[in-house]
Amino acid sequence: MIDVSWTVLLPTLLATGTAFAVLLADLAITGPERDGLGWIGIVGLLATAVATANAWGTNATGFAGTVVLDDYAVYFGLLFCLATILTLLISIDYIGTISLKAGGEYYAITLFAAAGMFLMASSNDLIVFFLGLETMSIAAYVLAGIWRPDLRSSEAAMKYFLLGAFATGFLLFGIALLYGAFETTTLGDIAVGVGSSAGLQRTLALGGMALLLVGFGFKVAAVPFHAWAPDVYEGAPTAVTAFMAAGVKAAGFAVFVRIFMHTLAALSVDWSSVLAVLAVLTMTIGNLSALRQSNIKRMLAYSSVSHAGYLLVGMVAADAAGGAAVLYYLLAYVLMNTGAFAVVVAIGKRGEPNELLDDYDGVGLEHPALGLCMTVFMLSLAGIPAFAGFTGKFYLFSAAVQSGYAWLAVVGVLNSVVSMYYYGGVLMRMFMADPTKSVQGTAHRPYLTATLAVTAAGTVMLGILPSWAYELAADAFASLG
Amino acid sequence: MTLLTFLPLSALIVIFALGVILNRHPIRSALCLAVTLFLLAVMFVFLDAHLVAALQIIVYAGAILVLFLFVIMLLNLEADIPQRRRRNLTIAATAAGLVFAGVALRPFLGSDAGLPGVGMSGPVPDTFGTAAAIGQRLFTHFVLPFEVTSVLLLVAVLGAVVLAKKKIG
Amino acid sequence: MLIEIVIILVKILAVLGMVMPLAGALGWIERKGSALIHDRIGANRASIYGFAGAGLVNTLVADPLKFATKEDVIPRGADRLLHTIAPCINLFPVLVAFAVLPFGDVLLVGDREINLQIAPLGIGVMYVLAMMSLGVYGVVLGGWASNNRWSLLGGIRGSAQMISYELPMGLAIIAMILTYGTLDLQEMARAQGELIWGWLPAWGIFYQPVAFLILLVAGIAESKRIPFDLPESESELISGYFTEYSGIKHLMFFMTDFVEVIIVSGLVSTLFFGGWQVPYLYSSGFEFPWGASIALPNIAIVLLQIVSFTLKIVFFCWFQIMIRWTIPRFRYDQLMHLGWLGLLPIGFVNIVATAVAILATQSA
Amino acid sequence: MVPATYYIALSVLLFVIGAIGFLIRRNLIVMFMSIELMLNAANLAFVAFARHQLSMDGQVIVFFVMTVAAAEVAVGLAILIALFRHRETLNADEVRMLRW
Repeated sequence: MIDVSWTVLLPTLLATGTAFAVLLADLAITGPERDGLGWIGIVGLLATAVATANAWGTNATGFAGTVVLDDYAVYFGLLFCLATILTLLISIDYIGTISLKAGGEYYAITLFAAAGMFLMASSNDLIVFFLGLETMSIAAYVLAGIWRPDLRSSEAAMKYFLLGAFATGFLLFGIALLYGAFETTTLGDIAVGVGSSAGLQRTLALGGMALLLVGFGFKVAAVPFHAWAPDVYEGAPTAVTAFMAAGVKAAGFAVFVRIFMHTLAALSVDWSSVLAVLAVLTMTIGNLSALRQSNIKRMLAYSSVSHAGYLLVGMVAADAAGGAAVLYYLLAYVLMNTGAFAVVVAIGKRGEPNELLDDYDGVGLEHPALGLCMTVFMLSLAGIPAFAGFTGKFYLFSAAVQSGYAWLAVVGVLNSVVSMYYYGGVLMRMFMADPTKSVQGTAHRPYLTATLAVTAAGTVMLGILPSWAYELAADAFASLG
Repeated sequence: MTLLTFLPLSALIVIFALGVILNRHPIRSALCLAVTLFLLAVMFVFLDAHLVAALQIIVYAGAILVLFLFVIMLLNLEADIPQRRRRNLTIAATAAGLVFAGVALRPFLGSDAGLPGVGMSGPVPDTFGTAAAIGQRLFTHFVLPFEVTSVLLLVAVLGAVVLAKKKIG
Repeated sequence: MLIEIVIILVKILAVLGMVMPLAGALGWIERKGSALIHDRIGANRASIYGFAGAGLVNTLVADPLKFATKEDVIPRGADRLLHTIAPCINLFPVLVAFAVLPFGDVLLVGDREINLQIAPLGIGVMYVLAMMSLGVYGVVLGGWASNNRWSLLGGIRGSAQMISYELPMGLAIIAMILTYGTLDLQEMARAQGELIWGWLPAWGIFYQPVAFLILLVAGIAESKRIPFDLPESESELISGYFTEYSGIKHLMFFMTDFVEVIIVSGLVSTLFFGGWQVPYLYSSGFEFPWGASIALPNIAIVLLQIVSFTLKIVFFCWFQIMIRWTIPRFRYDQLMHLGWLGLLPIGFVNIVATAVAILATQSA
Repeated sequence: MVPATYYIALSVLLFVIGAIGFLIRRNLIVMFMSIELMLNAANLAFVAFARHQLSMDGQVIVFFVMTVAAAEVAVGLAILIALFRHRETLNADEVRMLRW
């Protein structure tokens, strides 16, 4: 019989419903004042967050076992709510700045992407995951290219789309091989089968795993599959970049971690060494490339690549501590990275994106609040104590050390030291250099101010009081069983 | 399906697939792709997947590829100019791909021993591959993915309109 | 084994033997029909000893001969290979689509039961849809390979139009699949042998009049005939995608148009007008609702069925010709408007209504 | 009977051809077609596995793949057209940011 269990799907349904509400409201609201559309999205996502949080501890499955609402899905559901709400807050001001005409569609597509993310986090079946991923990815391709008057936006969309579809091919073929090996696409059944696989079955399983690894590598922008990230992050509208760097990457990791650290846990001998190499490459190349950038969006793109590397370190540990650390770090990363992009948006103004590092000269002196926020985000991204980034890295690296990957932790720490150079460089420019141009900052931009306040407060709070969030993350990861 | 039909059919599929990536003119590539997809549909028929074969032709050959052709013609694309500096990359990629294919194929060119399932010989139930059997599975076990595709398509339609419409009001 | 192959070959020859001459004859019927509708004397030059009907002979024999002996011109700069295969790609899928149209019930020869359908495919109607969707390639390629702006425009128009109208066509067919509960066209035809209220034949048209209209309109659009002949539109694109064709290749494009008319008629008759069904004719003979009955041998029944199916097809061919000479050509935006904002939503609503009705009758 | 492994071998070959095509071709639309080849390779594997296991799942999954492919094509070609409005080339090297 058809197993319909709406409660398990509640976050996805609420997000989809909100997207529909925005689409319909877009027909009703015709004037130039379209902030209301963003508000519908934010309210809908807040409701989603409440409903999701309410489901903590239920661990229900539904739809013939293809979706689950375990604590892991709830944790990521809340994380996606946070990332999407922050994105929407940034967007309300940003859309005005770039005078985007398709505002209603922008909000709706963002919310559809969020719905895809919720589905990814809840998926307990490779096909459900695949469709959730595609819903999110296709929405993200469109968002990257939505600022049509800008050539760079179209180019970024094209590149993102081609590479994303290429990655989809790998993921799909991996799914095909896993399906062939275990006669099922349900993650739980695959997890059972993996342990006892042998012969041709194991060959197929390993092949499928390798292809999934490539696919996920593309989706989370790990070296050597990262080549698209800087161009796409630079070309896409900044609010969309924030969404891609935070939400989309977190969604990629949500499934990456679930499949590799849970479903294919029995193969961890095979994948952890590969991931260790990938982690080293991703951290190092990401950081070294970031050093040479003169455009802040490109710099943050490479920084985001390197952060994927730190997250991979946690996955290499392949145990509960590593998993919890990844989940925790993703929360910290969403806060500080979205915050950093919010600052980038704040510094840009109509007709002047101000994306070059030169444009940041002296901004901190002219806009102390903005400078203070940027300081918080940069220090946190660099991993300076008392900020979220530090605690996150601490958990990640100690998990690696405990699992016998001390050398990996050392590489990670060295990389953090390297990253201080370019993160610090931004701060130097903002506070030490003489102002060359005046920027608008957060004046008359209430939504950006709110975003910055939330992200900065969150980053500091996680840095000072990390344990409650870490315990949540640990519980969430433990619910994978 | 015996080797006598499988080998020529797969040879044709591979030849036309190579045609897709080697032809200099996008229209010829698209046509080779159309033939590849058609031949794959024939392969599906031999694998007792009649409905899938029909849909392969309707959706892939009949809609997706026509869209490709439509765009190629709309943009009036010309043949590519061969580029010398790409040759090294081409050779490298081809060699790497062949090596990979060689390694990847080795475990497969043999018997099905060890592969879970009933096997290719043996009777196929009458219902296998029929619309009824597919529908049964589609609307029970896969009902959620089925519903998700509707959202997916909506996003795609919305996105395509936003990106390609001449004037956004 | 051998005898089965022979039977299939005979069936194929029989169907082709009906379709090809009919397609040829339609060329003449169209000219005569246009004259009739325009109330003028038309197509009266080709007569033999004053018998105007001989124009039919002319169309069937002299026209093909003329085309076959004309020079085959390939324009300079054209893609020779694609230019040559385009007409074949255009004609072939439409012809093979006939394989699943049942033209009669079961013919008994000795104790052998012959299903009067070339290929009894379980997915029958999907197969027709698949083949019709392939027809667009000929148009696109012919238009592109000719190295002619007007041809290219015709090809682009053709591809957009055919893709657009495949959707409502599919929707209408889905409604019929819901109604009959099968994809097999022979099963669909058999299902229409029943009676509603004891006297009305249970033809699809009485269940699904909306789907009938959608399918007919979409079918005419698929065959690119007036009022949907924008890919050809002689007044602006000369002949559209086949402007640059001559000789036998031109004939193939020309034929395809008429074969498409026939397949649309065949599909409409099979789905909505009982296919080969003759009202009140059953496997043993006529059984009228008022109680009378006439017993008939199998061969007579089969012949009646084949004649019935042929007549239905001819009627719808004539109907399409009438439309052609009655309604002026749509503008391109009107065409797209009709397809996407008219037929498509109606098709969706029709499917939902059908599903609800089926659910209601089943649970009742 | 042809063993299922032969079909998988063929699908691997198709997949590799598609991947190579994506990497060596610079024409955006041909790169896109190479991706379609990869998706179809996966489809062949799904159908072959379904036949081998006599389970319908593989065939059902192919439907989802087709839907995804259709959605991707719609968006991808829309992006292509949007890009083409800016500059009249589809050569990846001439699109500044698309070099890699």
